[in-house]
Amino acid sequence: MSGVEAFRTEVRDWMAIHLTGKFAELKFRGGSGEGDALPELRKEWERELAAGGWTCPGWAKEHGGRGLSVAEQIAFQEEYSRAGGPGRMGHIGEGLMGPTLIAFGTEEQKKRFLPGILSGTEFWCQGYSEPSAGSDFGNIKTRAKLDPVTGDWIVSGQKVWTSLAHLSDWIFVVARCEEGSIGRNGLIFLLMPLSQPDVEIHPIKQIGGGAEFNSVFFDGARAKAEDVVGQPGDGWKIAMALLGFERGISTLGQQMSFQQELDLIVEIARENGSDRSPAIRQRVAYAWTGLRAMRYLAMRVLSDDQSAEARREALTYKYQWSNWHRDLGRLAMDVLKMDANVVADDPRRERLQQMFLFARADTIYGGTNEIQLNIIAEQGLGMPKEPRGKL
Amino acid sequence: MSGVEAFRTEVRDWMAIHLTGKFAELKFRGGSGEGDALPELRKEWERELAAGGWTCPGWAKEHGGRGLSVAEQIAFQEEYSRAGGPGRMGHIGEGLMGPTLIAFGTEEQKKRFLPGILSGTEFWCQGYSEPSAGSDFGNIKTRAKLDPVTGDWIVSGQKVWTSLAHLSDWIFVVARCEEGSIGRNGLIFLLMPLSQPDVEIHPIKQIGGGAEFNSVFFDGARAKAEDVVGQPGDGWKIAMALLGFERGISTLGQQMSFQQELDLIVEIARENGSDRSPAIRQRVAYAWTGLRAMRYLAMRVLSDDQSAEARREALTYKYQWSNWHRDLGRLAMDVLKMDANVVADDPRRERLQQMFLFARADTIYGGTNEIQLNIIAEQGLGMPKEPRGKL
Amino acid sequence: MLEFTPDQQMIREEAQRFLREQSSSEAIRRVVDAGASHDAGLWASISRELGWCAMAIPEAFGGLGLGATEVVILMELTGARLACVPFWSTVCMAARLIEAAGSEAAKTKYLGAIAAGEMAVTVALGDLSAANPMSGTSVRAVKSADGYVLTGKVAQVIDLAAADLVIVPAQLEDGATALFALERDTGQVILPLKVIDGTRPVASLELASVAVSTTQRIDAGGLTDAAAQSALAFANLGLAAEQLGAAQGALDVTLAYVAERVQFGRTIASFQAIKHRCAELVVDIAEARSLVFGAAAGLGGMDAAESALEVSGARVLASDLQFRAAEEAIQLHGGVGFTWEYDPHLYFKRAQASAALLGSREAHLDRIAASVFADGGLK
Amino acid sequence: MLEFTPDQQMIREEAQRFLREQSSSEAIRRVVDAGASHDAGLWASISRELGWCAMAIPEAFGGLGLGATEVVILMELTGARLACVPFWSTVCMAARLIEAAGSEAAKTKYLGAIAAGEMAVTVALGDLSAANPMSGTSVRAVKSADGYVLTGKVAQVIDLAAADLVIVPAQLEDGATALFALERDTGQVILPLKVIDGTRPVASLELASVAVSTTQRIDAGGLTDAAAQSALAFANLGLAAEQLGAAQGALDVTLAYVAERVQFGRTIASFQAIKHRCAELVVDIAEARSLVFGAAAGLGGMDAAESALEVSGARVLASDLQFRAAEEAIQLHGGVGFTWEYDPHLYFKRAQASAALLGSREAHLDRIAASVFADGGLK
Repeated sequence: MSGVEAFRTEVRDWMAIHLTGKFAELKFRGGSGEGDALPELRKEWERELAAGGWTCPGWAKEHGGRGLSVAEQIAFQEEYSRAGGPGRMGHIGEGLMGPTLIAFGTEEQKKRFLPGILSGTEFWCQGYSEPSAGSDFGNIKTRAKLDPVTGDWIVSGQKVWTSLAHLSDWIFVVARCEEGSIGRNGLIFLLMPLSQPDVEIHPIKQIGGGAEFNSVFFDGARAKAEDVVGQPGDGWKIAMALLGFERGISTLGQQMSFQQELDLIVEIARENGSDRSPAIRQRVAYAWTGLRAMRYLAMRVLSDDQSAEARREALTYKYQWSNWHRDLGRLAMDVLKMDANVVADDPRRERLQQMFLFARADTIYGGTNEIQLNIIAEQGLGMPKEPRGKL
Repeated sequence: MSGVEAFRTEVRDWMAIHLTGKFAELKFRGGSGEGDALPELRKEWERELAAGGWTCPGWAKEHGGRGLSVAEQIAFQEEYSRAGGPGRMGHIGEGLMGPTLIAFGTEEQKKRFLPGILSGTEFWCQGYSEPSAGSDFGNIKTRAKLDPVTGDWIVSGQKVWTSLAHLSDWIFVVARCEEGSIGRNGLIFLLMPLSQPDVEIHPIKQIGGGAEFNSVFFDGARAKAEDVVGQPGDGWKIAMALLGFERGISTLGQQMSFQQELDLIVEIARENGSDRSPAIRQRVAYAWTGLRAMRYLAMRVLSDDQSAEARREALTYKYQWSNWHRDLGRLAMDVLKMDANVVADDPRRERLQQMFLFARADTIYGGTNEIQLNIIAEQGLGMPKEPRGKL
Repeated sequence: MLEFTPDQQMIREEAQRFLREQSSSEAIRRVVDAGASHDAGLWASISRELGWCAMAIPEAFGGLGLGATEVVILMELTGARLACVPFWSTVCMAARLIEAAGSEAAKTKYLGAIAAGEMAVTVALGDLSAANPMSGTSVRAVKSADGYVLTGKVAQVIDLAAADLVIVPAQLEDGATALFALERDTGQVILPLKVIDGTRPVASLELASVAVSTTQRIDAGGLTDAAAQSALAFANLGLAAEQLGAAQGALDVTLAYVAERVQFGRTIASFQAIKHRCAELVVDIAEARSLVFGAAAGLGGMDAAESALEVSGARVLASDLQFRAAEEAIQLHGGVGFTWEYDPHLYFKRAQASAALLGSREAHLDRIAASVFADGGLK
Repeated sequence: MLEFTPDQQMIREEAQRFLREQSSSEAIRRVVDAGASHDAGLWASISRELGWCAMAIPEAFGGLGLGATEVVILMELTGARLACVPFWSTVCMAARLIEAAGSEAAKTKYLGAIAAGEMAVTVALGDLSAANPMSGTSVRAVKSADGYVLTGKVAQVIDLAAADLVIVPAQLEDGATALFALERDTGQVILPLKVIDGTRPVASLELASVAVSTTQRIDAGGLTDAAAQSALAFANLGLAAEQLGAAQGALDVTLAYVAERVQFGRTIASFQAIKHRCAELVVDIAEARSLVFGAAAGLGGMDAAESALEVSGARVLASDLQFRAAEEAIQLHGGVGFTWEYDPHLYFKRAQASAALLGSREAHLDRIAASVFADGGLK
């Protein structure tokens, strides 16, 4: 048995032992569309993971991680998903905030923030998007003004699509700190506690009825002087680097969950006779094909290939999985036929219904399809950039 | 039997009697992709039609036509196609040039040109497109200079996609007659004989091997003073009006030929077993559906409904039929399986192969798909216009 | 030529104005959020004041005796505004079924009541997603001394909670299908279901040995296949029109949004990719609308079998179109597209639910193929 | 992780450079316009000088013993340039079939010759468009005193006129399938066919009582289903790679054109709708390329049945992609797109012809579905 296979077995065993008892309720929960489900129990689960040493396993050992190889990280993600491990409340901290602090934070910041992430006790959310800066990230309007007395930053503005803000402790905020600056210039990257008087969090009810996203309003809220990451003006650079950390290994875990959804669809089709429909069969086979292709694409993206072709094709990954998943949702409903419309006490059906609805967000958040295609055309193919208008 | 039905019978009977003997060879020939097939015999057929009074039947009686109603014209087109009437060599004269002269020509021009069109003895082609003014009609570069001595116009430049120029007697040319004018201004609409020394015609070989289109080069060629339609500077207005005459009734005849192609596909599928494929069956049924819808769309377009909705939907007709037809070509080849690739002495297969290849031009000539969608969005939906660049 | 008469044009314009005002986003949300059976006020206006239910009912039974085109005009517009009323059930399903298969007495009584706007009616189809849902009923009718006893369950009945009357196809002991009419609270158990598409409520129907009188049997000597097919064609045509309308509604909402929304210093309506996608929806709307109205014009005139094929084709085009228009509405709304607050999700949920009704895309195409290939279909 | 080794990267770069120079548009047109059997000079370079045919042949038979990945790299690149050489026939069909089913003597002789670049070989498959074309042969082999007599016709054999050797699957009297190897001019009649896709010549083969010796029978005791499936998977994988390459080639041609072509005062590459369509092709190329190379990596390692499914999936993606890339090439070239003079039509004709080979899209998906549903397929 190779090292990775042994490790895989270790994860599988740990999950089999720990995702039981009161945590059994969490199996396959808290995924897309119900990221706000069972929050307290899922926070407890984060502490359970931490106790097992399974939070931040990809971080270097010096920062409290396990220093897993890429292959091991993939194995962890896959086994976690296969076992039905719930959606990770700590994802933003572990996947984005931690790596950003490790790369750009001061020693003092690392000392203050990494332990809470590692121990599953402090939860983070992200403050990027704004109502008029959805895809247009350079159009950020939230202001940060220096308080000359304290050196703190006073923040006013609105962030949207902040996932799990209402269940988080901290938010990182990209704000405009130089009066009159435009685009990528003059931005600052701030760490802010959410429990302060001048922050208001309004959940956004979604298509499926859940509310994992929020609008967060800042009305003179405060970021401490020592909670700036990098220098004022570095906001763009740090934000881009942070987004870079997001891509990657967790996609293999996501694919495991896609495979489970496809398996469910096949199972239901066999039960309700949809498997006798030639068109449904062809669509299932096509979905299977797309998932296989995605798996290999992910493995290529995670490889060291730095050719222009590999970089261009890596740009397609988000478009690929989100559209595949969106189409899977429709397939699931077509397989369910009339039952698709009825909410019943059937966890399989409910999972597919939620997936169907929330997968509509997949092609929008994290860069819409349209933005992805612009990026592929412009960065991948070197085609002319879309001109900016003057409205 | 209604008047139209009686008329329909008359056409059917005439075709049954006349499209025989030496003309039998012409059945179903000379359509898209082989517009240059059997030219001499088809010119003779035009004279046969003329002798029967079937050229220009939609023209008013005073101009030598039959003054048919729209319903009768549709019936004529349908019966002509149903009988396998060959592609019309006289189409440009009858459908475009004649109506334009009737609307804008002088009495003298009508007297000179209409008889040749009516009698099937003079053939016309159109000189619109240019190498750098394909979709961008306003970018016409062909120049017409006034010869102050004779009042004639001396024309230099190049036209492309001139269908059947090599088999035609006359060409109408849109050229720039005002030095320094741009866009729609300063254009002139000229009638020019093709058999003159400073005109060269180069056939353009097409995807299917035929060459019904040409490049026409003018190198100081001459249009007589009396062969200007309208005033110098009116070129745009007249050209647009002429294009307006093109839309319409002939589409119903075209649909009849589409129906024949679909029937052929069904026939071959039944013979070669493709009709056992669920996917092929679904595609055939979908093609049937699209053709039905197109038929009703054409009938709506030909109606008097002038509502914004009706006008918007009329804009979709070209996109609709061309894409439907293009897809039909692929379906035909998929039904033929391996035989699709082999050119054999089987007129049914050959017809479908030519259709498959030439239907690729359907979505390009007469305004590409992309231009059609721009028009629908801009004129039909009032969305913002594409900005013009400055290259 | 295919165009509206001036009367039809007037009906259309007035209905459009009325529905824009009365079936606003807020009005729809009141029904959806409350899980209500329908918008009672809107229904009262439509059925009683405006007399829409009388359009296609023969004059002999108190209707206006107009044709399928008028109904289709109204269905398209109710679809565009996702009007939460049992109009389709009453007019396109129930009334047509009664007309095609009902006894004279039933026609007089029920068509009269429908035409007068006094009654919302639905039909308890056996399997809503089947292409031929009349034949699949699991309700059994056993003859009793003074009538029949009905037993069985119907999993999903559209507009059941809103209906004053439900028509139940039931299988007799000899295998034939009869139609029974049950008014409110006459022994049936109605259980409203929690559904994804709240704009078209659904309930289950349970009949546990419900005794009905012979007068409640309303068919004229059994439901013939021809009558069932005729009723079904009309229901499908109405549904196709509604789906077409919903697609237009979704596009309208989207066009309004992209004209306002600014990104990168431009309205997003100025991006060519967005223009082209909106234009493609216009193309498909033109296609579907032509077939819907063409089929409506043919219904009754043309050969019934051919007409039914056109209706199947219209369902295919309209189902494809409705879903795509709704998914484009979500996509082109960007972030707000998948929120509860904006309307795209209402159109989207309706699209999926409608596509599943009365035969899948595949089933309708199979039916057309069986006719085109003249082979009765693949076995 | 899935990436090229440095050696593979080097093979790829050199082959790409070589083919760009040697399989130019002019070179292709020389073959197509003359109706020639292949580009003999190019084939000589590839087979003899560059040794591409030796890549996947075991070292024991004079090859380099490399894996499927190297072959797939070369197939992708020959596809991109529509190289008119019998490379796929020789390496992906014939050599693999000999390796899977051939006797030791046949392997030594023919694999050796192929590896040395001395022989172009093809296989006379019964029905080229069938998903399982090995089993459909109509050629019959009757035992004679000193060998066999072969009789039958094969409608279409790829690269037959270019091949030095054709392998003919034939049915024996006991129903088993044997393989016979016929060198040039040993009694068979070859009739080159006029084809739409002139970049991949096809001829018919007629065997009118052709006597062959026992040594010409090259299989080791009959063609087993496992051997046929293994050979077929390799042929399909090579074809998928070629199709992928042709899609990339069509996109490359298109990108070059739209970057130059000016309309409305802008390069047409600056129109967002065109950008998005090119980007969508990149997405699909990334998807197909991943599955092609993933399947290649799995071939031999993974369970053979699962590997064959991946190959079927790769064919589906590559066939869809190739056709779409070619049709977009024509469309985005505008008027010149459907002329003989520009290259899109070459890619387009190749796309349709390739999609028809070795199983339709539907047949490959059916095979996958039969496995996913574990029910052996719909009957």
